[in-house]
Amino acid sequence: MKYKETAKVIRQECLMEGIYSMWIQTEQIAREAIPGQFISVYSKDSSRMLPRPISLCEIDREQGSLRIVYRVAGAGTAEFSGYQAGDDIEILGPLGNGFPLTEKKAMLIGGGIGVPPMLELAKQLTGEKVIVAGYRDSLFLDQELSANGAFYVATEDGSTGTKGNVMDAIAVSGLEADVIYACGPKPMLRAIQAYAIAHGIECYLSLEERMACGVGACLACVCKSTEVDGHTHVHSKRICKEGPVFLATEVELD
Amino acid sequence: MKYKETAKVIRQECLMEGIYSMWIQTEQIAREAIPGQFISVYSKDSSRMLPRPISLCEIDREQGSLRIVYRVAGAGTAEFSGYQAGDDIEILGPLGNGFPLTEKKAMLIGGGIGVPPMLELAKQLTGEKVIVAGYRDSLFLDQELSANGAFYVATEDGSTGTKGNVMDAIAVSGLEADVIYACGPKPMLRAIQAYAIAHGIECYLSLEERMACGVGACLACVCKSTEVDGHTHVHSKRICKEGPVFLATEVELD
Amino acid sequence: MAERNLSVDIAGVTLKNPVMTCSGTFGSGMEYSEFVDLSRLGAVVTKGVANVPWTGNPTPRIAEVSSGMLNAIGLQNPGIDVFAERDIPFLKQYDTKIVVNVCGRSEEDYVEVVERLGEEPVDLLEINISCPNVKEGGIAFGQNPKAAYAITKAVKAKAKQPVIMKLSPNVTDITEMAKAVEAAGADAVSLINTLTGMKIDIHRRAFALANKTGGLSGPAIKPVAVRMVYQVAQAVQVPIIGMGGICNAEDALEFILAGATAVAVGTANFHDPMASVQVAEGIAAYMERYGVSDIRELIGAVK
Amino acid sequence: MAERNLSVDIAGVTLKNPVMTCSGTFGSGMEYSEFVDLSRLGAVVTKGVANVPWTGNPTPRIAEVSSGMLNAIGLQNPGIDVFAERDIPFLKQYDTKIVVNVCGRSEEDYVEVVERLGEEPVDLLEINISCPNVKEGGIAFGQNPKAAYAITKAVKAKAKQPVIMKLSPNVTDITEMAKAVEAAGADAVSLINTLTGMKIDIHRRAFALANKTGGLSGPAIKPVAVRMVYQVAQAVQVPIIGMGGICNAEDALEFILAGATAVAVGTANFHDPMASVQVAEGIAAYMERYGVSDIRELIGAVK
Ligand SMILES: Cc1cc2nc3c(=O)[nH]c(=O)nc-3n(C[C@H](O)[C@H](O)[C@H](O)COP(=O)(O)OP(=O)(O)OC[C@H]3O[C@@H](n4cnc5c(N)ncnc54)[C@H](O)[C@@H]3O)c2cc1C
Ligand SMILES: Cc1cc2nc3c(=O)[nH]c(=O)nc-3n(C[C@H](O)[C@H](O)[C@H](O)COP(=O)(O)OP(=O)(O)OC[C@H]3O[C@@H](n4cnc5c(N)ncnc54)[C@H](O)[C@@H]3O)c2cc1C
Ligand SMILES: Cc1cc2nc3c(=O)[nH]c(=O)nc-3n(C[C@H](O)[C@H](O)[C@H](O)COP(=O)(O)O)c2cc1C
Ligand SMILES: Cc1cc2nc3c(=O)[nH]c(=O)nc-3n(C[C@H](O)[C@H](O)[C@H](O)COP(=O)(O)O)c2cc1C
Ligand code: FES
Ligand code: FES
Repeated sequence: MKYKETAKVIRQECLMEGIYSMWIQTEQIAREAIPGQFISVYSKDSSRMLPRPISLCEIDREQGSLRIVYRVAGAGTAEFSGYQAGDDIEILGPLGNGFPLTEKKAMLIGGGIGVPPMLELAKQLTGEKVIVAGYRDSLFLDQELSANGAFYVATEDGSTGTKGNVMDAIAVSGLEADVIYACGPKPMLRAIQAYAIAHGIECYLSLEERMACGVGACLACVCKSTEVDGHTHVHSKRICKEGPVFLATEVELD
Repeated sequence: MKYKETAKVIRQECLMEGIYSMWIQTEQIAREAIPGQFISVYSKDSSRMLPRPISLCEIDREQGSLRIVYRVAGAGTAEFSGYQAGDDIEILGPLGNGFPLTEKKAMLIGGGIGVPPMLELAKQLTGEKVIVAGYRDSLFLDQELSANGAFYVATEDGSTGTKGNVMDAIAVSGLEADVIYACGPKPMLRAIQAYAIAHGIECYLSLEERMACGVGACLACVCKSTEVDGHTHVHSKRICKEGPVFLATEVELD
Repeated sequence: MAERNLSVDIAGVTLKNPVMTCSGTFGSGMEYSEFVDLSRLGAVVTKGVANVPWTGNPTPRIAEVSSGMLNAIGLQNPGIDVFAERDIPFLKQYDTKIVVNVCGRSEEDYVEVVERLGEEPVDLLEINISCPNVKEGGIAFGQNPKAAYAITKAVKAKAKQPVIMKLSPNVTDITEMAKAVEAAGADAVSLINTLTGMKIDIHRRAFALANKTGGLSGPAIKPVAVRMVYQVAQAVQVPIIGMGGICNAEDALEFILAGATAVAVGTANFHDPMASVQVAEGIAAYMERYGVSDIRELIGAVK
Repeated sequence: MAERNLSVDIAGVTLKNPVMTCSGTFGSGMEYSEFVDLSRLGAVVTKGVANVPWTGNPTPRIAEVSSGMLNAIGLQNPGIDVFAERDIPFLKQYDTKIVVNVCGRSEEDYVEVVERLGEEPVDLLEINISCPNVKEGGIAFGQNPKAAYAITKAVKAKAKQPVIMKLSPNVTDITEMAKAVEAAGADAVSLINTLTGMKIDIHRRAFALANKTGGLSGPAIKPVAVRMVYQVAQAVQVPIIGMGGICNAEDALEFILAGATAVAVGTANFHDPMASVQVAEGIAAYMERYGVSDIRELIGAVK
């Protein structure tokens, strides 16, 4: 089930310049959410009609609360960053399919603002796992991630970990896995997709696209699929519905 | 001079259901304002572009603060009614001409949400004066007004004072004056205009119209004038600029 | 308390209330059925369906703008076969009317779909001659009265169900278009489709949409839509389905008072999945408040 | 730090920066001169002026709508005599260009004003053939390419200053209109004027405007305006002055990237009296940020 809720902000903090972490008290959404799913957050300004999709960073089913970690990218996220404990927040969720959990030796790869969904995934994956996170310069969520698995870092400026991107960190540290989960910018996902396919590794990629409905009704958020899709019988899948998580072999990233 | 200011709410209270009183700390506006002038208040919701004109109810030149008393009429005033002490409020002012002060025996007439501007006028008029206020049922600002002059009330339901309108109260109490100042609904102003002209009494009416610029540039807020106006040389005056206060003999109220 | 009548009639089809969904914003109802009971809507209008599957446009397909959005979906759809097999049976489960929106690249395309739908349990056909986001067909038929007349004639010749022609606002005179389709036998008109718009990303110095232009929808276009509904109501006899930026009952009532027999909720669904049912409830509340016993008293009441 | 060039050329007239005001939203600059130094604007465009005083429409003349407003002022103006005596000398005090917006009910009306302005120190004439709020003249010339051609020819025959033709968006194909006025000798085009809209007060069950319809302006129309500027930029050679919902430099840059040589700020003045100057400053800041040394590099840069 999906729910439209007027939820409550529990607390919000700024993790680093432009990156915010918010805990939200929900009625239903948190109780049914799984890692890799997202929520749509609505603006209070009536001139902004479309919801902002934000991934779940942590899920506390018992408390019924959710954590999102997001970057201020424009007017909508700037508005959210001003919310304070006790404020209402309008959300829809849980949306999308989420990551399938396995017991296999896993590699979790997050790039930039694709890092947050890896935290809840790391917490729920019980098997052996390595976590690789790529940042421009400053790190966030690094302590929490390293508490949940072997943690490797790449930074563009080399200030921490491997200088370069997540693929560099994987190569330098000779990391291996039987299943890969990844979220981040398209060039990163493309590299991971190529790597996974070349090595025959099962690989799940979490994609992004502009969304309107968030529930599969408007066909705004499609990606190219290798096979004919079940919904409209063309080569096109809905990221909000069939995704955001796809098998690397299932989609074309252009 | 007129100023666009990001002012601060000092405090706000609800006077009765749907009627709010707000004190605002300004940089400049209060220091130059006179009774009968108004400010334009801007919404924080970007879908609402036009300012809401609200009359000055009290002016504290020394503190640089202003009081407005307003009725929740729609989305804009509903938004303002939620502002709290310390909140920013975007305003433009002081706007309009204001009431000319005289030493003559004065009658101040306010109807409904036209009552508030009479308070600062009453405070600044030093001569003999009577104040007549018309309400539907519940009273507001009545105590403050009665502290500033002989105070008469009309209510539509007869719950306080004369049952009927302000003209009834004037007739019943046999009130007289050499100058009349009035603000309120058009039917009331029309009656006062007729009365004043018939009795040859100097009479100032404060008018309302939908406004866009508030400064005389857009010609949205005109009323019919008996003489050709100085600005566009037709029979039409700008309420925000030549008004909102007009001589009863100067305008046609249709 | 008297019973209030909210039902309206479109070309002999009775809707329990005047609220429908806008084509393309509601899928075939399946996704939103998690949020709203489709049986509480006057009708569900489906996404445009063609004779064969259409791929649609590349992404980005949408962009947000002030009080609205641009879309250039490009009518991605599974084609009539899959649609008839899957979506119609789904909608038949509900106590609501089914309006199928039909798109095509040529007269033959439209007619093929219309003929195929003749065998299906659908209540009304809405013919989209106003989509600004496809290269052929679509809006080409919707910006020229002669072309609109011809396509209406062709569709009417084969249609088993009453035909609603969906008009484009991207014209000098909407009444000319409405009169043309009425003359050709249209049973109703729906308006407005989207206004053609563009957004530029000044930082990337590129179009925000892959298709360059897209259709503007949402509250931004409401004043244009209400004006066109009013104009068309003065110009033709057939019923009008009004749409364009309806978010709540107040908006819907503007269209009804201007002359719309029914209304449709589109972009607002994206802002609130419950919007359509709330519009229906709000109209009932308005009638209650003002003692209006029959919605038909309100249709075109402002002149 | 290199000097950045913000100046642009419209038909031989050099504006110090590309930012102007929209006719009818800024009076003749007098009222707003309390808030902005008019010398910091590329040009001030006056309210439409006719050969004789016009009374305008009854009130209510405006209504607020989502991200915009409707207006039906009806071109109230003092006529050319008072205007020439009072408003032109006022504007001459400032170091800015003067654009006089001209309205009329007939070809003769327009020509009379244009001839009269030939003796005055004004820099450019903007001919409003697109006002939706007057019964005669106005938009009638602006919705038919032949009529637009004829009025442009007539005005150009008498005009001493370069002529900007102001186009209406209420047409099926704006490029047809632009090509017609270009063919007739227009030196520039400005677009868009307002989209015709309507608002209904559902509680009073009456039109919100005394004139029933009004012109929609503000951010709501920006996507339509940007699209039309882009289309016209591909269709004609003359410079384009872009307007419609510009509130800040980002908005203005969309128009410039789409092909506008200059831009104008209208409804935004009502929301913020300093808007026009802030747009000019913001454009300079954008050029600084991206190392653009000449604004002309940006004009039409998105194709
Ligand atoms: C499935 C999914 C999960 C996401 N998870 C996160 C997350 O956990 N943390 C995070 O910081 N960001 C995340 N994003 C990106 C986030 O949605 C955008 O940064 C955000 O919508 C920007 O909104 P804005 O109003 O600040 O920016 P604006 O640019 O003003 O937004 C304008 C419009 O564009 C849309 N938009 C802008 N950027 C994006 C984008 N990258 N993806 C999709 N729509 C966009 C907005 O939703 C809005 O409709 C996710 C996106 C998707 C699709
Ligand atoms: C000179 C002047 C002084 C005023 N003084 C006061 C006052 O002291 N206290 C008070 O309660 N009200 C006063 N009003 C009326 C007040 O401006 C409106 O009630 C207010 O604008 C309503 O805004 P809204 O968003 O709540 O309503 P909405 O109906 O949502 O407003 C929509 C639009 O209509 C305009 N509008 C609506 N009603 C009026 C109105 N009566 N007059 C002008 N514009 C209107 C709004 O400004 C806005 O642009 C005054 C009006 C004028 C012209
Ligand atoms: C994402 C999207 C997809 C649309 N798809 C269609 C379509 O397939 N067929 C059609 O006739 N109209 C389509 N439309 C137009 C709507 O049905 C409607 O006419 C328009 O959006 C105005 O209504 P609104 O402002 O309430 O959305 C679409 C609109 C949107 C926003
Ligand atoms: C109150 C008002 C009055 C206007 N008067 C005129 C006018 O006299 N002549 C004219 O050519 N355009 C007039 N316009 C149109 C504007 O110049 C401009 O083309 C339109 O408003 C779009 O720009 P905006 O969205 O920035 O306001 C007027 C617009 C408004 C809002
Ligand atoms: S956002 Fe509507 S289908 Fe994905
Ligand atoms: S509101 Fe613009 S002239 Fe009065």
